[in-house]
Amino acid sequence: MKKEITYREAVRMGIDTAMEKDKRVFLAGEDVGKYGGTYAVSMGLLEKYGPERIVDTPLSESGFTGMGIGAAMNGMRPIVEIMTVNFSLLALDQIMNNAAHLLHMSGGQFNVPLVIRMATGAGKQLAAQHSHSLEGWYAHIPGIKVLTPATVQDAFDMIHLALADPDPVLVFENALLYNTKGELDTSAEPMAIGKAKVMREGKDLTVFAYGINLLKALDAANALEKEGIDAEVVDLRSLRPLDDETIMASVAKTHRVLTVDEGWRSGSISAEIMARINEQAFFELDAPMRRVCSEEVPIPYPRHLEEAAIPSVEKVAAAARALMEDA
Amino acid sequence: MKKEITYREAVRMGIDTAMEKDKRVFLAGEDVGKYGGTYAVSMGLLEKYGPERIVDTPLSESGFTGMGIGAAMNGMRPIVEIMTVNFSLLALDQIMNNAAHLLHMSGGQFNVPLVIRMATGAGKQLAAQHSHSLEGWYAHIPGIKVLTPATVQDAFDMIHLALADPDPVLVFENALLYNTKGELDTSAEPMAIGKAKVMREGKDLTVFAYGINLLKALDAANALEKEGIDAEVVDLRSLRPLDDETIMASVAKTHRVLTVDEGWRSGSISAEIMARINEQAFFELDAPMRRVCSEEVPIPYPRHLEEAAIPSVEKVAAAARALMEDA
Amino acid sequence: MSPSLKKAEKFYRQMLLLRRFEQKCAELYTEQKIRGFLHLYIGEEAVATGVIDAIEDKDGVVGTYREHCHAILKGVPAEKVMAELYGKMEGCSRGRGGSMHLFDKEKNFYGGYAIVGGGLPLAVGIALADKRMGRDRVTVCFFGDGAVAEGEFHESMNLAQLWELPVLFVCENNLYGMGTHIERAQSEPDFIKKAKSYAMEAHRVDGMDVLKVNDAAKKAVKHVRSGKGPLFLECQTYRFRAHSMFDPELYRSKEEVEEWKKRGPIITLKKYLQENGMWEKIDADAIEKEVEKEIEKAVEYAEKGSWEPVSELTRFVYSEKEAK
Amino acid sequence: MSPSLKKAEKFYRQMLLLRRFEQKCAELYTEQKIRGFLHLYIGEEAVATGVIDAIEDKDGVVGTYREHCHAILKGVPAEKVMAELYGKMEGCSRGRGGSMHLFDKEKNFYGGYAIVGGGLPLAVGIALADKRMGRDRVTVCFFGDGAVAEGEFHESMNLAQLWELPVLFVCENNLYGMGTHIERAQSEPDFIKKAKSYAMEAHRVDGMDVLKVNDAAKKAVKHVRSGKGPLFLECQTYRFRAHSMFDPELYRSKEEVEEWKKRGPIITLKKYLQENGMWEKIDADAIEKEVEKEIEKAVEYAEKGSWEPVSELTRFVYSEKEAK
Ligand SMILES: Cc1ncc(C[n+]2csc(CCOP(=O)(O)OP(=O)(O)O)c2C)c(N)n1
Ligand SMILES: Cc1ncc(C[n+]2csc(CCOP(=O)(O)OP(=O)(O)O)c2C)c(N)n1
Ligand SMILES: [Mg+2]
Ligand SMILES: [Mg+2]
Repeated sequence: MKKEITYREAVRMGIDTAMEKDKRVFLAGEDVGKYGGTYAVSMGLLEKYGPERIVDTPLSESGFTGMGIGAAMNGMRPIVEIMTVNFSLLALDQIMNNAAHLLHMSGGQFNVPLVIRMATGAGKQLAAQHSHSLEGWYAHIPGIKVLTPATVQDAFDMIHLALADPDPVLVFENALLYNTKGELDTSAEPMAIGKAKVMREGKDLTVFAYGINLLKALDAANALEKEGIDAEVVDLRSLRPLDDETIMASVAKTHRVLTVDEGWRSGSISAEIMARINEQAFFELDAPMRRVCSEEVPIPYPRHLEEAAIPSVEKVAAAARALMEDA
Repeated sequence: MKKEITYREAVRMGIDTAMEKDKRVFLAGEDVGKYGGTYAVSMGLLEKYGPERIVDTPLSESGFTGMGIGAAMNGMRPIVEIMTVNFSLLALDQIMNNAAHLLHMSGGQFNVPLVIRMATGAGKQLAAQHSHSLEGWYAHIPGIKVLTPATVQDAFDMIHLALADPDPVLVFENALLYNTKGELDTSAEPMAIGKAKVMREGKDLTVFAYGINLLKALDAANALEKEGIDAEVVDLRSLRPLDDETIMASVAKTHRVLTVDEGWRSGSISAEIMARINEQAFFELDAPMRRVCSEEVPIPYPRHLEEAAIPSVEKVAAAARALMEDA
Repeated sequence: MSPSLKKAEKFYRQMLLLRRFEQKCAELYTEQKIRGFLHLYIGEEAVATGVIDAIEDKDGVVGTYREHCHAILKGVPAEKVMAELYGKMEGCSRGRGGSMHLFDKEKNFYGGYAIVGGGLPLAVGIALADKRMGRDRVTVCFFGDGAVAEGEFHESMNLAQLWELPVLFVCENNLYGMGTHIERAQSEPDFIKKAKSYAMEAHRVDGMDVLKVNDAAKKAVKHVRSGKGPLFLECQTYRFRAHSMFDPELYRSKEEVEEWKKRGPIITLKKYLQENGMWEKIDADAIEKEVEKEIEKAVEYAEKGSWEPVSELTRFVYSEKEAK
Repeated sequence: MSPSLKKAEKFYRQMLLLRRFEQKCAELYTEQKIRGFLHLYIGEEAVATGVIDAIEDKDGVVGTYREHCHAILKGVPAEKVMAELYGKMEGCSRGRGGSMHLFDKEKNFYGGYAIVGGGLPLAVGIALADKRMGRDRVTVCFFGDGAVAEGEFHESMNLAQLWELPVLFVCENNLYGMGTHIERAQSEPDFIKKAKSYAMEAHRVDGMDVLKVNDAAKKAVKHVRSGKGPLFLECQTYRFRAHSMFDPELYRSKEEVEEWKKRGPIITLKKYLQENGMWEKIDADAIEKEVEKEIEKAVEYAEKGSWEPVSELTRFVYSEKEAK
């Protein structure tokens, strides 16, 4: 039941096993079929399931996302792949005004069991228009859920969690994670949507992170350990809902908070986490909370500038050190 | 030079005087011409300037917003009216990926002197798809500026400030403000973009607000005064950039913070303000900061539910009272 | 053509009901019983009446914000529509949607959508589900001439035809998108050409004549139901009232409106019935009275309805039950 | 047709330069000198070459992410393009844009845009400004067959024709949007029909033959420049390489690619020159050498270029100067 595979394989297995189990599930998006998926996630699935269930779409983000909403309203379980989050802005009206609002504004009649997957994040030198990290921004929208698998296990589990959910779920797969490896246990009970996970216990400070930045935070924690700083690292896993309970428990333990995410600093999910801790655990804090986010710039192409623009292990470690110095 | 007019008239005068002064300025949007503007803002301007400068567009938000960007790149000073923020999601790709990023990703070559105006906010019983308050969300995007005129003076001034700015400026006009009245002094030097304004001095707590909620905050402050609570009220005016200096100065004075905005609570601009105060003035705080935002629901149609969903004078006052009780 | 007396009478009754219902709505709006935006369909009734008669209960309808009549024709009780306009919990959307967001899952009324063009992709998806699940169902998607300029129109037309889905696109061409005349919004106002550019079967019909609309719709539905793919039906019509209740109507002349009113759908049907010796067989007075009564009942129902408790505000942001 | 020897030689030289330039890019990509996405135009050179020859320096060009050749043809020095691909500060976008975002204001090259369809509305606006300001300028907007499915195509075509703006829309129809063949993306793959549905003048040309493209482009530009409104020009072409540098090319056969290569733009021009007794008058070896040298120079320039200091990362998020 346990095996070491890549994140990419885990997502594919998640989709594959879900499609085997449930005839209502289909995958639709640009180049998911014949091309095998831009990130090769769906490679081989067209051959297995045919073009009615692995649906190549034209470049029409708004159209095929709305199509997914309609199909979900009418009894199917679509997985819509928006190739990357950068193109999802074209579908945002459908996501916010329809997918997210339909259940409430229809007085509880039409739920939308739709899964939308997108690759997200910078780090591949793709420049300004192809390097967005907007998952924290999407987490502002009531009516949807926002998942951010960071591990192979979650990459697999979250497809199933999302499909089992009666409401629209957005799954953000950081493109740099596809080649990472980890152990998958397909018989493990998946950890529910909305639960954060303490990935590393520590007592001096807590680092909250998700997706690719979880790995950076863990690396930073290892480096800090050598300096005698014992960091707790929490994988948020879900940005909407956020797991206040786990967050506050960790704050109550370490009394110092560092949040890490790749959104632009102003108004990224870090601000929301800080606001909640201020509200729910203010008197637990020994020092101002700190955040490591992206610089407020369109992400530039050259490696050194891209690295300077987004969070890094060094930046996380430096912020943690500074946090420990704060009064 | 001074006269009492409505906010609607102030916006119109702002556009009118700017068009008189500068031939490069034009107004484009749905029904800005023959119809006179959905909110009657541009009434009469078509007759004065003709269809080449008061441009009725088809329903094509992405198309005509992008058109405005192109025209701005090529020497004009377009004012694009997106009828309401609710429809702006259809133009968001153009706003983020082009308007906001062009200058940086072209290495400083192409600035985009574009003004985008939109009506925003709930309160008119227009239900889920027509009641968004997304200006705080837009403030996440580097490369644009976000203005939120609350007064007649700002309604006029900000048109000119925005047009004088070399970069894209989004101006959010709360639809409930159009009928409000106030004094306009056309000879006054406008207060620069990025400056917040203390609208009411107080010593017990600070309420940060903007747009329609500034009026609610001022009303709440008047009510609180009778109870012996002396609230300072700050009009943020600009959500990007935020005026950290004025914000922190007020915090240093009152030591208690209440933020008010109509965005959905999680991830609205209030979170960012709280995050910054945490970072820059943590030790000034006598109590956890509080926020009054919209409930995390699509805004429902009935009056009583809509009122329950968005900030109100009573909610602001109640939060202020609670804030004064906090240890 | 040549409808049975029964069908003719049905149309007359329906259109009268719709007309009186919306006249009442306008009244209630000035009384502030109805709030928010209110977009009346007055003048265009022949379109929805003729089209929805051509489909079955099991078929689906996707509407716009101008959808009171479509909802009623699709079987949503007038009283539930009225209660919705009041914002009462007994309304077809629990009072939360109001005029622009009528829904009734049981009646396969998939909703009123207020973002212009926003309903089209949904109709594509609903039809895709039907096709994939092997259900014998047609989805009818209504939208205006203004929506044709939106990108979502383009994307949806292409997807529907590409995948040969059972959608009937009904364009209610009333010549205006708010105050903008089609000639100032469309470089090519001939919509049939547009539909053909997606290789889609397309027809145009006089949308003021319910019998003609019904005829065209029956053929269209037959085409769609037979698996031949989608069809685009343009109904040429006219709105007699303002775009919504706030509208100074500066963009068109009174004469133009009066000219169109002469060919109003109810007048047109009546004239047909008279010319074909059917009018005397219909008890118009009785119908008028029945309609009045139904509307009274609807208003009464709405008046008696209850307000959703504020404590329920956050219900249904997410589902209360697990997915099946 | 029947180009002057000078023009023929120019085209040959240009296309060879573009070909060798991009072959070098591919090499440099494997050496990791160039990173990110790299979309090569190899096979399609006749399109940009023929079109851009037909416009003047003052005219504008809007490109996609596959725009190296368009930039060079518009006058952006090859060395500045290469430096940009390296990410060096001497690049035409200061190194920040890379392959997908070449810009050169001086050359009226309005940029490479990586959101498919995203450049079209900009071209509309650029052209609108020219018309309103009374400037005698044409804007050429390049985009692929895949972009035609996007809503922004639809909206932009309508706006441009509605307002009769001086835009030349050049569709580089290379049959594929990434791995999706036009037949699986378009319910109506005949794009001329689409353009006509906006009442737009439209022509189709063999995009593998630079002379034919140039002829068609000259006529098109004349039309646009004369104030007759926009024009849609479809160039039928083919990409010889992968969509980008990551692409297993599972979606087409080697045979198909080989078939098209036989009509490659350089081969086609050479054959024409040979058949018309012009080939011997061209010193092909010398051209090859000059081209090699230019590319060497470009690489050298890029190699020698400097990295923008990290301290400048936040420059130009906003303008440094006030507006004029
Ligand atoms: C995307 C979007 N843009 C603008 C509006 C504002 N608006 C509401 S109805 C309308 C006109 C629509 O015209 P049409 O599609 O012809 O329908 P009609 O009202 O004539 O029935 C406009 C501009 C909107 N609701 N959605
Ligand atoms: C809006 C958007 N969706 C998807 C993509 C990913 N993508 C990049 S190029 C491309 C294919 C575009 O095809 P086409 O327009 O024919 O241009 P070509 O690459 O063939 O030159 C796709 C799907 C994108 N960049 N933008
Ligand atoms: Mg209309
Ligand atoms: Mg292509």
